[in-house]
Amino acid sequence: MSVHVSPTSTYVKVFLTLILLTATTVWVAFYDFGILNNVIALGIAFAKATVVVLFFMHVKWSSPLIKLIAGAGVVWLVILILFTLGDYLTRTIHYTAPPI
Amino acid sequence: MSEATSTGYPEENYLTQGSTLKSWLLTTDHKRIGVLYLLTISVFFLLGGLFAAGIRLELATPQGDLVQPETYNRMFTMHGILMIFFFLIPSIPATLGNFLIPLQIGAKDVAFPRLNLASWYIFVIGGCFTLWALVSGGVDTGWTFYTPFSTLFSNSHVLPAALGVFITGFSSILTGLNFIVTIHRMRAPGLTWFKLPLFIWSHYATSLIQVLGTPVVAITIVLVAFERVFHLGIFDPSVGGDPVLFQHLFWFYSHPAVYIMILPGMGVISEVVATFSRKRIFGYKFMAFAVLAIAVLGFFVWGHHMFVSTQSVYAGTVFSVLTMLVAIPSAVKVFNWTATMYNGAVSWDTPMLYAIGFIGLFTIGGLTGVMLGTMGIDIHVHDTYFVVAHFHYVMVGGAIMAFLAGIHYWWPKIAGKTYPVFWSKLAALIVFIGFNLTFFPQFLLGYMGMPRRYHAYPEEFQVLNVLSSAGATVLGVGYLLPVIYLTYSFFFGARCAQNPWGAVGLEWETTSPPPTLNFDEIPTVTGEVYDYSPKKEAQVV
Amino acid sequence: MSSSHAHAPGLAHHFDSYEQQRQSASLGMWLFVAQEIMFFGGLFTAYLIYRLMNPVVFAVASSELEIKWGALNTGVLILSSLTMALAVRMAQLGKRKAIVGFLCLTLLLGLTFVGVKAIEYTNKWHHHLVPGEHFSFHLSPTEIGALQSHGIDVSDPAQAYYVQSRAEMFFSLYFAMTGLHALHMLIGIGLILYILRPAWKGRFNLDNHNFVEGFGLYWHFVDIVWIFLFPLLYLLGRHLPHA
Amino acid sequence: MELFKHLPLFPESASTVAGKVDAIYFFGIFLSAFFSLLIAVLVVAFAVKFRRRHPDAYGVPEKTSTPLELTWSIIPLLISLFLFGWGVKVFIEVNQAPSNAIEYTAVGKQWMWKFKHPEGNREINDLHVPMGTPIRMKMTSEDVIHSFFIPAFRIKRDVLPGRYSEVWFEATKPGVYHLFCAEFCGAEHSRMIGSVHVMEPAAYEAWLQGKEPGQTAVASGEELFKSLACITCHRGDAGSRGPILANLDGGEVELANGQVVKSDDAYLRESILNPRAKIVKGYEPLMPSYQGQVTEEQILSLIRYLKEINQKVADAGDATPAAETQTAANEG
Ligand code: HEA
Ligand code: HEA
Ligand code: HEC
Ligand code: CUA
Ligand SMILES: [Cu+2]
Repeated sequence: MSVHVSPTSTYVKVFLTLILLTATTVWVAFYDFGILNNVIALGIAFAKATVVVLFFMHVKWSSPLIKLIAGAGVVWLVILILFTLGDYLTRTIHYTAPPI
Repeated sequence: MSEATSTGYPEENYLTQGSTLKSWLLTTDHKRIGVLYLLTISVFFLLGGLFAAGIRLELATPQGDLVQPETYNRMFTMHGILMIFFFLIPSIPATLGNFLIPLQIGAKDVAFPRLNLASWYIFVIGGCFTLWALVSGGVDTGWTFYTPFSTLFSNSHVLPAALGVFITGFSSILTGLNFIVTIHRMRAPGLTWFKLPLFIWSHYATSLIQVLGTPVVAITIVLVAFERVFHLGIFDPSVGGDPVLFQHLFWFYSHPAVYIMILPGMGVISEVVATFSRKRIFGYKFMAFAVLAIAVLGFFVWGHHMFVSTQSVYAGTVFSVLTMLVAIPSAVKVFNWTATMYNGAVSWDTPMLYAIGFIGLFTIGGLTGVMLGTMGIDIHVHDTYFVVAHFHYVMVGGAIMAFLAGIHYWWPKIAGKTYPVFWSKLAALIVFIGFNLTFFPQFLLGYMGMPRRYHAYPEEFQVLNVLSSAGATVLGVGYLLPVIYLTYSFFFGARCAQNPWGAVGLEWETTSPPPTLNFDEIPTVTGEVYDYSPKKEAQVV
Repeated sequence: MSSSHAHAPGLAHHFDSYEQQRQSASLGMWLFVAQEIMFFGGLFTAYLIYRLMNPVVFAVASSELEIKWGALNTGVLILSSLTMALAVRMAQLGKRKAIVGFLCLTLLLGLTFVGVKAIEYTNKWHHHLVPGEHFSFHLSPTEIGALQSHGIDVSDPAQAYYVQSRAEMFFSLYFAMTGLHALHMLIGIGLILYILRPAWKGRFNLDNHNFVEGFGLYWHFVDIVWIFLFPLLYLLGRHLPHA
Repeated sequence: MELFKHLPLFPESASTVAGKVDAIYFFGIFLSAFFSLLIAVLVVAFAVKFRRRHPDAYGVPEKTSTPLELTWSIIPLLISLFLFGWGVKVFIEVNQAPSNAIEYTAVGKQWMWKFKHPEGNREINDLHVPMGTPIRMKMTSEDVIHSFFIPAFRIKRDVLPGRYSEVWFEATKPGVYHLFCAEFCGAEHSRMIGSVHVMEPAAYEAWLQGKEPGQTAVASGEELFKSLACITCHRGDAGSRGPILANLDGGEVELANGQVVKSDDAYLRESILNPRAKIVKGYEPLMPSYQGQVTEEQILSLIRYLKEINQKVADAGDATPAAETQTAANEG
């Protein structure tokens, strides 16, 4: 039976990292970085999610198949978002509510 | 293999393990669950077919004088919902897939038998919601539930119908999940990926779509329901919502869903063509990768339903070119089936007749799909009968033909009985003729400009509509025949041999019908897949 | 069928070994998680598109949410993920009492989260921020100023309507997304209650702790959803009223 | 290809883009026919030629041929990419209005089309346009999604609430053509049909200047009854959404609240301008108000006409049976 058991200290470290990242994201939200605002907020969220997936959810030690499935979920969501966004970003007739 | 089983009908099999209602309703045996599904989807098919009969009856005359327009709209909506969500999507996977996947990979059951039963119950509950919508007066949004009609304007019973679709969605998701795990984890020793029958490959691809696509339509439908009930403003144009966003979310699932409907059929056809040509499928690996390619590429083309929806032209262009790409693996499949028959030993048994019908009709349906994917053509034929003809060619001419091929092929395995050869061949012929008579005229109607979902139409369209209605009657008879003779066969048919077709594949290594745990002893696989050759009779030890 | 496993406790009849059973369970659970990603994914897509179309109003509307509650709940959930991870660890080690202890902690944290969420919802209700007939979005002078600096003049009735309606859409999405998330939390809480008994009875041992492990995946996933909801709903555009 | 166009199974081509759409369609049909026949012939031929003649016969095992697989992947790929490119070209041509196009507006609503000419004339369901002039239709919807579809022109575009969409055409042949609503929009979707009247430019001018003079009140009332789309709901048969307009010349009308009122000019006027004031028994308050859309003169013509058809129905003697079916249908 090959189950990887992480030491408690790993989990605590992960926990502290997550709290730290949360504090950071709240803190930077009050500053204006222009178009980078969204990038920073989502970047930190992705970092947090990755940490949870790798350590709390043990993907770091899981089989390639599990990694693939976890990745597929994310990739498919990206397909959905990107292609839908592609429509909105390239529309030539603009979204206007005409007075009726 | 134990000797006793090869002589024929075993006295102890999954059918004889209890005959009480309870033994069926609480079973976790994948074979029994497959049979339960077969019964339920047949009911939904007949119901959906009844609505089709209503549609065709109304359209026999141009005036729209048989029923009120509201009634007509409810008829085609219920027809679409029942046929898509409650018949065709579960048809092959939940019946034949459930029955055969564990058998074909040499397992005792699917990975999660109780989840499997739960999926059936979820399906039935979803069906009940839809029936509730039906008896309380029906829905009139079309199966596509387009907003804002469905959220703000329709005064029909959208809520139960939406919940019905939402709930069934989870049955589909869980079935797909179960199959993927089963195929990964439960294969018999020695059964490597490239020894799997194509039926398994196509179910694997289908399951991926079910797991990754269905949740999106589920949440979208819930939003529609909430917008109706709690006045959430998400697609409502008056708060800035965009109905086109609904269409994106809907088709993100519903285009891949058409591959949920056809891929299992392709799997069946591969088995049938191989068995009845007594030949290994030509280009096996290409066939295996083709189903995966269809499943994956199928997620990139949904915008081809929205060319004239005010979607951006650039997005439309990208979706159009990707649509062309998804046609290629389908082409590969069609050519490989044809090549398999070349130099084969082709028998004309009933399943093969259906399979031949499938190849021809699917090709027509698929090619007209490619035409629809061409933006310059779609601008004229979108939402006309050309589209109706296209999708009935792929769904009825394709998927249902495959389903019937599969049922006739594995019937001896499921029931352990034979069915009348003459009647079954006659039915295949009637279905083929009736089908073409019903739906070919619709291509012409579509290009002439007859819009779909029309309860009344200008008089110049009548001749073709009458032809179509006449064809539908023939088709109805064609479908009724198998229902009758298969029911008869199940109870009164003669017992058949364990492997009446001389087919290879693990499912034929056990008795017909199989015992509850499928195999007396889990087989170990050493030979190749589809190893048809006179010398090696049995490659499975 | 290898008869040696015939009486193995907790091993289902159709599996050959605990290992096969465990791997099936974990693959199944991961597929379920992938399914959940897409389930929430539809909502996230809608949110992103609408946010992109109405960035200013969404930013102003989001400043109605109280960061303190959002941040607190983020902390609570992360902590609950820690306790959940430790519960799974104890299951892997087969420590019965520790499993139960950590599960109880997780349960408490989950309840805290839901409680805070309830407070927030009540506040929204009192501020008429629940979409529907009673919805009305009151703008503070700073918010009016922020809108003005982006060219939206609320003294024009048409533009005022624009702001009201887009704000209503923001709150529709807010309730849909947090509501679905809260529903997942409630289901999670229910599941903890459901497994506490078998955990106490020592059903989860070295060979068989799939349920705890699978449930852990679910709990962490729900945590991840919140990790995205928090910045998207509460934080983005926070700088605006100050600009 | 000319040959096909004369078949009765083919739609009229009456716009500059129709030929382009037809051309690519014919190519698509040719392609589909070619491959379908190819596959059908091969499958049937193989089934016959390699028919199993002996119960124990086996097929000849063959190796996979990668070159063959590539051939039948790449050829369809090239063909379909060609089709794609052509399709995009046609699509853009059909969508991109020339810069000199004249702007008309169309508003879709359940279940009628309302048009406005650049000169300010308004029409319902009928659209008069001059031949040889590119026309850009700016469209929006008051309620749900509709779709503006003129088969003879080979154009189609969805019409959405809360936003504008556009379509353009240049008619090439005088005549009357169908205008369909192609997106499902509710009960009367199939009756949201209009007519496009393509006129020679001179005739169009004349039409714009004013309707032909010397029409009787009843005749212009009849024309209005059609052009204002009254006819879509008051078709005079059991299936209509609105009541059969019979017995209106001084007869009695039973209202939904049980009241019985006398049908006179005032009642009829109110029915047109403020239909919700008195709802006829057995009907939904569906009728839109025509306030502001009809002049007083037109109302008079309409009333004259309504009284007239009342006469006709009574004379034909089928008023009563029709009315009975009507009630039967409503109770059922
Ligand atoms: C089983 C179901 C099924 C299947 C398999 C398909 C398969 C395909 N469909 Fe279809 N489709 C539907 C069901 C299905 N469809 C439904 C239900 C709708 C309507 C929904 C609604 O609006 O209600 C629809 C609508 C629809 C549209 C939208 C039309 C419109 O509303 O305007 C389009 C547009 O691109 C399209 C395209 C295609 C294509 C390109 C394929 C391809 O996958 C086909 C590939 C197959 C082949 C190409 C044939 C084999 C190939 C050869 C023999 C080789 C030669 C090939 C070439 C030279 C290219 N389909
Ligand atoms: C699996 C999918 C499936 C199947 C099998 C069918 C089967 C049939 N469909 Fe349908 N169809 C759809 C999926 C399907 N359809 C969808 C998704 C739509 C779009 C809905 C929408 O717009 O929202 C549609 C729409 C649709 C329309 C267009 C309606 C409109 O736009 O106004 C028409 C019109 O002819 C039609 C006809 C038929 C016919 C004649 C059959 C026949 O094949 C049915 C034959 C079966 C039977 C008749 C029942 C069995 C026999 C008996 C019970 C015997 C007694 C009956 C007789 C003797 C007549 N279908
Ligand atoms: C959308 C459908 C619709 C349209 C368009 C419509 N009507 Fe009606 N009409 C109704 C309905 C439904 C009723 C019955 C309910 C009511 O009294 O309002 C009605 C009632 C009437 C009545 C009263 C009939 C009676 O028996 O007392 C008159 C008169 C009438 N309409 C005239 C017209 C005229 C004239 C037009 C066009 C200018 C028109 N309608 C357009 C739906 C419509
Ligand atoms: Cu308007 Cu259909
Ligand atoms: Cu599609």
